Amino acid sequence: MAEVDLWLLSQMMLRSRLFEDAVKKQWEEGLIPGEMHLGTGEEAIIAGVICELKDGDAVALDHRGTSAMLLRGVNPVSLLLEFFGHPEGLCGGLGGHMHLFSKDHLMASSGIVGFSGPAAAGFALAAKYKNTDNIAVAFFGDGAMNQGMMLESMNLASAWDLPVLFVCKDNDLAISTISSHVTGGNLVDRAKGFGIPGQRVDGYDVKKVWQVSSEVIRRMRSGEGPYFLQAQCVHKDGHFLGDPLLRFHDHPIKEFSKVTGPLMKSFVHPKGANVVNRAKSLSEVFSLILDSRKQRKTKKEPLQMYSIELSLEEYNLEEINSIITDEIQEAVHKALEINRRREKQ
Amino acid sequence: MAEVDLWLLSQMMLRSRLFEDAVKKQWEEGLIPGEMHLGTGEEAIIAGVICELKDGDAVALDHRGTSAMLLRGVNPVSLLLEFFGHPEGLCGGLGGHMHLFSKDHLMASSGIVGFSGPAAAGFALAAKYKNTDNIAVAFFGDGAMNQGMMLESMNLASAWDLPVLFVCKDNDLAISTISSHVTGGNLVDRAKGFGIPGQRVDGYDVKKVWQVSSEVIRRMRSGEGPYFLQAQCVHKDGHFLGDPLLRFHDHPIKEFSKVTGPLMKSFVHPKGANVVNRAKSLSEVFSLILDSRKQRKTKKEPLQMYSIELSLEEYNLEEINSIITDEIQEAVHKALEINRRREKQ
Amino acid sequence: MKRMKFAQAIESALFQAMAEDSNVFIMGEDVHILRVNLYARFGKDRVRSTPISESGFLGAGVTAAMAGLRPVVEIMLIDFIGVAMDAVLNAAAKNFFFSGEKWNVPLVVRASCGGGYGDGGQHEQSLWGWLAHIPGLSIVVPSNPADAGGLMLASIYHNHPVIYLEHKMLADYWLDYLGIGGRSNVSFDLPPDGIEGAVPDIWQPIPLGQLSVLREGTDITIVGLGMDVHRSLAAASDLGVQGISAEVLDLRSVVPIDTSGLRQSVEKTGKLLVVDEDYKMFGLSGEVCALLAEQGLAFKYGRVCTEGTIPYSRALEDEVLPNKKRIYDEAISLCR
Amino acid sequence: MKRMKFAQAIESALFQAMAEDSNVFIMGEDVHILRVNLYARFGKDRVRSTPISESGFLGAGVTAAMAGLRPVVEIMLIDFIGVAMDAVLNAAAKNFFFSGEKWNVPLVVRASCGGGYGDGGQHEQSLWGWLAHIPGLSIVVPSNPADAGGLMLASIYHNHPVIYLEHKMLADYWLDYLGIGGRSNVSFDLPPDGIEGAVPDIWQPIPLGQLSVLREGTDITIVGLGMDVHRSLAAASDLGVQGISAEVLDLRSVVPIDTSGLRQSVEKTGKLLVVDEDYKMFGLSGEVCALLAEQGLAFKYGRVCTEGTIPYSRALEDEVLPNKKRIYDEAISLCR
Ligand SMILES: Cc1ncc(C[n+]2csc(CCOP(=O)(O)OP(=O)(O)O)c2C)c(N)n1
Ligand SMILES: Cc1ncc(C[n+]2csc(CCOP(=O)(O)OP(=O)(O)O)c2C)c(N)n1
Ligand SMILES: [Mg+2]
Ligand SMILES: [Mg+2]
Repeated sequence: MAEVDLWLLSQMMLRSRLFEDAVKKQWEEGLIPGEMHLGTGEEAIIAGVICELKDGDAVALDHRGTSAMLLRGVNPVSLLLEFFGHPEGLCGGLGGHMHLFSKDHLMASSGIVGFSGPAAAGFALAAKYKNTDNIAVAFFGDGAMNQGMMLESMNLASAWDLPVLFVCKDNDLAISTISSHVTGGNLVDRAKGFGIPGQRVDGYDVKKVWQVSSEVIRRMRSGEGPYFLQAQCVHKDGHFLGDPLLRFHDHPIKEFSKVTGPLMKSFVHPKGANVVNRAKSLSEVFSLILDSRKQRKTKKEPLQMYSIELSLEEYNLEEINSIITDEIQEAVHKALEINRRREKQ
Repeated sequence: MAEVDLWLLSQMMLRSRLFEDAVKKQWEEGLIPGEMHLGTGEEAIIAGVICELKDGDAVALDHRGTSAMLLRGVNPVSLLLEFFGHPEGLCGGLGGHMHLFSKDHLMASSGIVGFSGPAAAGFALAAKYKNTDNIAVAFFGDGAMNQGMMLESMNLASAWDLPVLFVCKDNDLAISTISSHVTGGNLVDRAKGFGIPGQRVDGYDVKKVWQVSSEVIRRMRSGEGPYFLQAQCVHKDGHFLGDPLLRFHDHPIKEFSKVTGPLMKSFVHPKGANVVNRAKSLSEVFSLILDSRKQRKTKKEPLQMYSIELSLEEYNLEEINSIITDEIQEAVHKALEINRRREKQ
Repeated sequence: MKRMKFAQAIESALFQAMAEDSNVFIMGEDVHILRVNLYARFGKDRVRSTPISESGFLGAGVTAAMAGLRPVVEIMLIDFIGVAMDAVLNAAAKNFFFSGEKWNVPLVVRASCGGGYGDGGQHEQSLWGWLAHIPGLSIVVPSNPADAGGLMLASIYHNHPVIYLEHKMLADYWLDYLGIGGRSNVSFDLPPDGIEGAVPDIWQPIPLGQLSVLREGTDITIVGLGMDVHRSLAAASDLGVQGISAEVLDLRSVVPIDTSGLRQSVEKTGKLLVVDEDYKMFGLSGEVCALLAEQGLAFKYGRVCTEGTIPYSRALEDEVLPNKKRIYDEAISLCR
Repeated sequence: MKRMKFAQAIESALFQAMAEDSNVFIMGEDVHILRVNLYARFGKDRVRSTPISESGFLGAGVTAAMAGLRPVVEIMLIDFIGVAMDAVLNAAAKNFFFSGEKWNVPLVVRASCGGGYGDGGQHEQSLWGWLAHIPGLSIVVPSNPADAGGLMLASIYHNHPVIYLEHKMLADYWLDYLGIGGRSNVSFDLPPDGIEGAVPDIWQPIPLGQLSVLREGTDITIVGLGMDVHRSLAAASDLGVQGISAEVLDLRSVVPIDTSGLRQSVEKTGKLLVVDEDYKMFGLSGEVCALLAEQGLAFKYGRVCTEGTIPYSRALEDEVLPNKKRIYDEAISLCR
């Protein structure tokens, strides 16, 4: 068995984090339109899996694909330009951040929850059809596990022995819905119900994610069928940037005052459910808002987990960090530069 | 626990069989257009479940709904007239045999494989919303277990504790596809993966089907969530009347001569897969055709299983049979009579 | 009369209907937050949050409606209807017919629609003319708060399936969630009469299938719905400066479609310009032309619609969606 | 030149394409039986039977195509596309665009369509005009064996998604399976030139988007595709008896649509009658009218289409689908 390369994995995670932080900044500046779903908090999962891929492997993504794109080798400048909607962006400004495509990397996205399942199955089918040892990865969230096409694709992959690694990045949250409240059974059993072996793994721990991935990917390359990975994580920046739940924490007075008026009026209105039921509803909403903060405050930080271990080694952690920081900064500058030129025209 | 009423169940099965045999006759006469999927062979499953339903319970059906409609109390004349496309038919001749609806019985069909899952979930949701102890049954086949909306509805029923009895009538065949060849895992585990308890039951054995159903339906009425039943069966008349697979047995020379020419030409054509692969394909097709016959020749006959037991009892089996036979014949005559009147006009 | 925001009007009509009829309930993803005021008042059985299983819960909505309830099923963005299309195409739209026209399906499908804020091609579609092709559905697209509330009430009490679309540029919370995200440096040019307006004290249903004349004119008829009527009104006022008197019609529902109202206007003006944020071909814009042509009416015809898949780039998007300039130009060319 | 049945021609073109290009493969339910000859020749990797998971395998077809294969994905009846609509609407049709127009999706979706044999409203739809609304798709509907083969070949080698519809009244095996069931006492009135005809020895692709003139005429243009052209030809010959010279056009593809061919004919006749087995409103029949009207052409317009959900009753069905009599009557009234 191969040795884990914690240095590489840590660098990958850091690149992803720094890049997404930069994206966030540009979004906050108003340079990026629409929604922006960051993967900050799930870097260990992305890095641990992507690290094991080789040429010809395919990756299917959902609405939260930036990190995987970057770590698989897509140029950060072209990603940023895409987010700006620039013609020189990865997809000529036609796709945008939920619809990232790179033919060279066999990477395809969909903003429709669940599509990464069938998409990965199709990539894997092609790999098998061509008799290669390539595999396909599907990244998706806990919420996608209730979408029919995802479930169908699991059955397909199982019945046809397709080399698909199904990676469920489980933050137990789909926008503002706690997934475990609307999901029957548990997810590893669910995969087993389709004949797919799987396991839970600590998605904060890049070493563990890598260990499982490298092992199952190796087996898939030699002909084994699909595997299911359920990796816990949080999304530090909420569902998307500007997540209304998180805004309550950032600007509590402003945000609460917007809603409390109508809410309280509803609550005390003579017609409606009985008071106990109403109180239940209200308390659920408030606890959801309060809990959402935990995403940010969580002590589990994938980027920190192995920092002590790493700092004991011969490499200079700080030096490497600063190299990556520079690289990202340079990409941002370049993208901004190119973008500015267009705006001048 | 209630005692099984084998007399009642046997009568139900017999009514269903005789009625569907009559339908078959009319179809063969050319009076019924389009496809016709009979439930001959699965009477024990339908009777064993339907028998436990009461007013306000709902039933969602697929393309094979005749038997359930009849046994739940829909008038056989109005069913036949519907199959004739007559304005006085159950659905005014607008629906037809794959789209049978009876508001009075809360029964709805769909010819789209898998829809009986969501349909039953909706009925059950309404029952729960109205605080009744009513339940909903979904009848469907093994093939439907791979359709996304069926799987989604299982999750919904589980997460919301809906009183849905999912009844999978498993003949291991979807038209001409052997379901177990395209299905990962096993079906009871699959249901468990959605948090739904379930079991396999011998679908030829009406007593066993009834026992399980009556027990789980009782529990559902007192607030328990969904249950999954996988009941084996065959379809004695094939997928639909005129099933091409079965036709090979009925008119072997005519049917085989139609296909063998092109088939053999394909088989020996210079371009294509290698010979081993071709031979594999051919042998699979032929064994499928040969096996299809087993449906008819199976020794397991739900209607016969308890005949000895029943013949020992005080009732006169033959007398009851002849009463049912008369009833069905009368219905057929009446429907034909009404239909003829229209044709004269 | 009071004033309300667009989405507030919808909520208020829902308030009224849910208080009046205990069979009315809401089901969809995140409705405990999206409809938090209704959730606080009516509790979670009547404002039911779902998993991301649109074909499951929309299918369930069809039979729940058949069992006597009046579900308002939410599909967050109409773009997502693809995963649940079978329930629309083969169940909701057909079950009444299949039952021999005996069994009603009083279902409302509520969804947001439309673009102009930079989410790209899978999140900004309109699709109303597409859905309208399926016999058995009504399709409602309000353009202002008063219509939004009155049409919602009518949709809920309609005995057949209605697809009710709220445009994301009119509904403040949608635009805030998806386009603005609480940023103060992102803003949009929004139609004041669309996003806020006078509403009745008690909601009355507005019958489906009646267009409203937003601006009278004699030279050309411009027709659309949702955001398009505001784009059209803006163009009409510019046309006025050029001495062209444009009549602007708000269809309010795609199905039923008010053919006689259309005819009345086009008979007068002799020119028809359809503005349609849905895709151009095989949809609403063609149908409006055909409805009048098959009555033997002769008129000049043009259309300004969404041209192909919607690009993510804000600049490209604004060109591809109908806009004031394209409407103005097309009207000028028809009036030449 | 040899003669072939309609479905045989499709199979023969598939034979040729699969032999020419090892990336071409078939995937769908029961294809080991439905395509048994191809299965016997090419084996189960290239003729792959699926579970009843249309959204799964059609979605997989999209990315398999992006990975360099040329899948022909079968949806048994086009009515079933509802369950897989997202893969069509939001992936197949859009991925090329989303990729910055860099990544092709050479996918064929093959399905049977159409009615007239008594299966009822969920199994006899046509839906071509509905699918045509989605930008990014081509929609092909052949009416005879030569076109069926040539268009199949063109569809397979097209670099973007094509929906290929074979009418069940033209394809013998479908009609036998679904409508006849081997009975000798059930028969249908079938168009001889549709169900069988001369075909080339080696298939050549027929470019998408070129209509063919099936009958020349000067008084009225009748246009349709699939079974409708045969219904129209029958009506045209009756019209001829009345001294009305009808030109009959076969569109062959709904998208791309041959606007200039249409224009040429309608400029000559001044009268346009669209015959469309798909639903009447918001579809093909309206679009054809609009395409010509927006070019400033003046003409009389009528249409004969499927009126609402298709009833099961054979008698009612024959009234609701386009038929010779309705076409004839409408043509007469346009020519008055
Ligand atoms: C079919 C569909 N339904 C709803 C949505 C809206 N939506 C976008 S992201 C999301 C939540 C997804 O949750 P999950 O899969 O857990 O991913 P996460 O956002 O947590 O990474 C929803 C409901 C969608 N894009 N597609
Ligand atoms: C979504 C969909 N796909 C395909 C079909 C065509 N079809 C009709 S019945 C059937 C097989 C169903 O198998 P199963 O669910 O096992 O039921 P059975 O016929 O064996 O009772 C198929 C594929 C359909 N009606 N709907
Ligand atoms: Mg999640
Ligand atoms: Mg079966």
